[in-house]
Amino acid sequence: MTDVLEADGAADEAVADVPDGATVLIGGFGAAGQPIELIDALRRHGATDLTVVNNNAGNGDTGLAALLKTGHVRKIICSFPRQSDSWVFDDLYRSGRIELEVVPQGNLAERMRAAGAGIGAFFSPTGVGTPLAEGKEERTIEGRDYVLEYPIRGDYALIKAHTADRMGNLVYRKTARNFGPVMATAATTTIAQVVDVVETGALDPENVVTPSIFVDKVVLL
Amino acid sequence: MTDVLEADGAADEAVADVPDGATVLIGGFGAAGQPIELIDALRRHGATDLTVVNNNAGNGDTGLAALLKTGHVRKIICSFPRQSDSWVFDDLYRSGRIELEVVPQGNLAERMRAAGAGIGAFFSPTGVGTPLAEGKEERTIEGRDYVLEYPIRGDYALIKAHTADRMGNLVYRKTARNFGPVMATAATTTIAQVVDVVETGALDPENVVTPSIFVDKVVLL
Amino acid sequence: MSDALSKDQIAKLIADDIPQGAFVNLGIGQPTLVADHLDLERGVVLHTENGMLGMGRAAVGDEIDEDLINAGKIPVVETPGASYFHHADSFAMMRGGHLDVCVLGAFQVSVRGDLANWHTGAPDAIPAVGGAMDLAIGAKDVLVMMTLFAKDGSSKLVEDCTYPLTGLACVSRVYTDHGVFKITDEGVRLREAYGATMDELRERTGLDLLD
Amino acid sequence: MSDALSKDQIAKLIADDIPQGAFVNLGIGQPTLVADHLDLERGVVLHTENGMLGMGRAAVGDEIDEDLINAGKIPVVETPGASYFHHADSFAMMRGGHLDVCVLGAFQVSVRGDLANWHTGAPDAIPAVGGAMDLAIGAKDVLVMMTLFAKDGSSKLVEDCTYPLTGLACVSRVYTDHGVFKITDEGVRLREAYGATMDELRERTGLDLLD
Repeated sequence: MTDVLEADGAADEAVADVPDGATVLIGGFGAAGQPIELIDALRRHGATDLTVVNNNAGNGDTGLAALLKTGHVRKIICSFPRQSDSWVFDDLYRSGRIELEVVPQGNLAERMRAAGAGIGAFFSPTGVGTPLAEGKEERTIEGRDYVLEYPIRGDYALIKAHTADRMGNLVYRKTARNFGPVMATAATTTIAQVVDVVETGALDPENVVTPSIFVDKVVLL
Repeated sequence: MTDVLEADGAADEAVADVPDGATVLIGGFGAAGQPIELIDALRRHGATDLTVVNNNAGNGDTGLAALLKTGHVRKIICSFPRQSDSWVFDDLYRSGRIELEVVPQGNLAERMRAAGAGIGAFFSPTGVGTPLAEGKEERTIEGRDYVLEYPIRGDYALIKAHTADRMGNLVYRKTARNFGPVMATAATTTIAQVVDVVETGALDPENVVTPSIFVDKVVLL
Repeated sequence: MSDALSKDQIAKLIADDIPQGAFVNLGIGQPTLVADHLDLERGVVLHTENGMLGMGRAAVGDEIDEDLINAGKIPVVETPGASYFHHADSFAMMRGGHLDVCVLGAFQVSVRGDLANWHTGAPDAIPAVGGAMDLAIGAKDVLVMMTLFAKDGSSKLVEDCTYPLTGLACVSRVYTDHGVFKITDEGVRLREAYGATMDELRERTGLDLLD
Repeated sequence: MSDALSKDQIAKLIADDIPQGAFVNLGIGQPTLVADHLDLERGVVLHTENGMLGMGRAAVGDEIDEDLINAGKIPVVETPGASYFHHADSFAMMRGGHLDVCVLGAFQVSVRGDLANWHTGAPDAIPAVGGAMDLAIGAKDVLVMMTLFAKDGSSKLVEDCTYPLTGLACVSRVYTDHGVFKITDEGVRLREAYGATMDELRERTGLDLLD
């Protein structure tokens, strides 16, 4: 059953039970699909010792970067931390105050998909023969080389969708879809911020991207 | 580039190059999504020594059952061959004239998904400890047991969608969607029969289920 | 002593145990009776593994649409808030443990929750599994609905399954005409007996049932 | 002897080699120049790994929409027949070998088609890979667009990559300012030279280039 939170402070209410030590999947690719209000709420909430999974490691001084700056993130799992404006992360990393696991973007998506789909591990074609496969199990199958990758599960997923119905079905908008649908399947508790909530039945069942079963809380912002 | 075939005999033209020995993925679950005209065309085409992948093994005397009856199918990979009206398959099987690989339905779908997604093999939670896991590699990962499953690739996929645009983007209708989108990704050549073809641009990009990249031929019936 | 339960009474018992808002898959056959006792418009959401959440009741008359069927290939209707998805997504949903409850029939269930429901083991039977093995491992709670005794009088709740297995240690509760049984780490606990006493059930099943 | 090619000329050369109807991913940086020479309305279909087929040119003015960006996070427009999908589907599309062509930049390419384009190997560099490794193995043809020589004059087409690898034996052709090179089982074949002779290129690269 999905809770729809609409009152002032809904974002804070939604993340209030994130415990210290949680693994939090955070959607978005660039600004598109970034659940910035939920990230800000998580920062205010103050849970510590977090592991964060995102494609990047924060930009500028807001959103994920601001969360990192609190020092409450122990580890980040991402594909592309280093950017022109990732100075918050860069500083934490170079001074040894944050742990980094760099994962090829497709493995990152597929490892979360595996978590959501009950796959124990999978042989991936990506990364074979590279430094990112070091120490990993490799296998040749039908003449092609693969590396064994394991699921990435979240305790929470914070994602941004466009419209939800009151049951929690979600649709996205353009490339802001990115990691949202995958992360929603990979977390124990999925919280989606949206810009619109419609009555149940108002979304065409053919076009639902994330079925309500994957969504625990909807925050209307 | 997707060919849209609309003339009389389009179904026959679409399957004309299926060679003997091909593996053909055939969509449908019950009557829903069954590409019956393409199956009939494949039967008329007469390619032999086929391996067919479908959820079932034919019903009554039409469609897949009629194809099996030609004796041109060497092997069938499916999850549920035995049904009240699967007498064509039953007879072939009991008289040793067709090979059967029974695969749990979720492994069937996931193995085709793996083929389409470039996954070399995956550890599945389904079937562990059962006769269908015999002889397969097993592994315990984080306390749970899994069995290693390999991709199922098709040379051809014959599927039924509802509407295509002229580029080959597809949308389906209700539970007739079933195996179509997965099979489209898993075959070298995907042929989709549809009941409607619209101009490119007429399908909402948010709602495309099978992007045109996976579709080689569209047959309007 | 109460009477043994009818199929419909068992179905009602199961429905009463399913919480509001749960996502549920009802296996083909007897488990579909459970739907008659669920609120499918505002309460429980039914999943059908051929690619739908929000499945409604069986379709009648003009509602029948060959593109809208359930896993048993019966025409059904859709409820508000439904969604469609393809087979790989549908089974990923199951296998990933997102369903709250799955209700299945069974030939046998073992005291450790092993399930046998796909194959009689008859040497001339054509094997056919469908989604049985995915359902067996694919819900937080796997409930079995069956008669407690086979036609020959033997118990279908057993020490070890003799039929080919569908899944290992996957069943959490067994609902039968003669009682509801919880599979626990300590053993099988009888929640309630119908048409028989605890001692009679111990004797007829041959199991050390816990109180 | 013709002049060495400008970046734009290299991009044009690549575009001319991409067949009508091809599904293509252009990597971040120089490869995006290739788009200027492609017919994106009716011919080639661009994939962007953040979840779109049918990507158009860069958006300008009112077209700019923060929800519609490419893998380089540049606002773009959509072309008729576009479709959106999530990251796992997008990378499955790549990794499954469905793209016809991918064009990437490179630090180095080896004579066997090994690619190094994600990491300089500098000990203090923060590693960041993005989709580079998925793209390297994710198209039927992986084309590299680069200058043939580094700023220090060393060849970027090498016997063995000294930079950390992105993918093994994945590159099929290398387009540079001084020539187009085909990676074949027999060795590297020079298709055409620009601003240098074959012998000069052999000498400056130190490679046994085939004619």
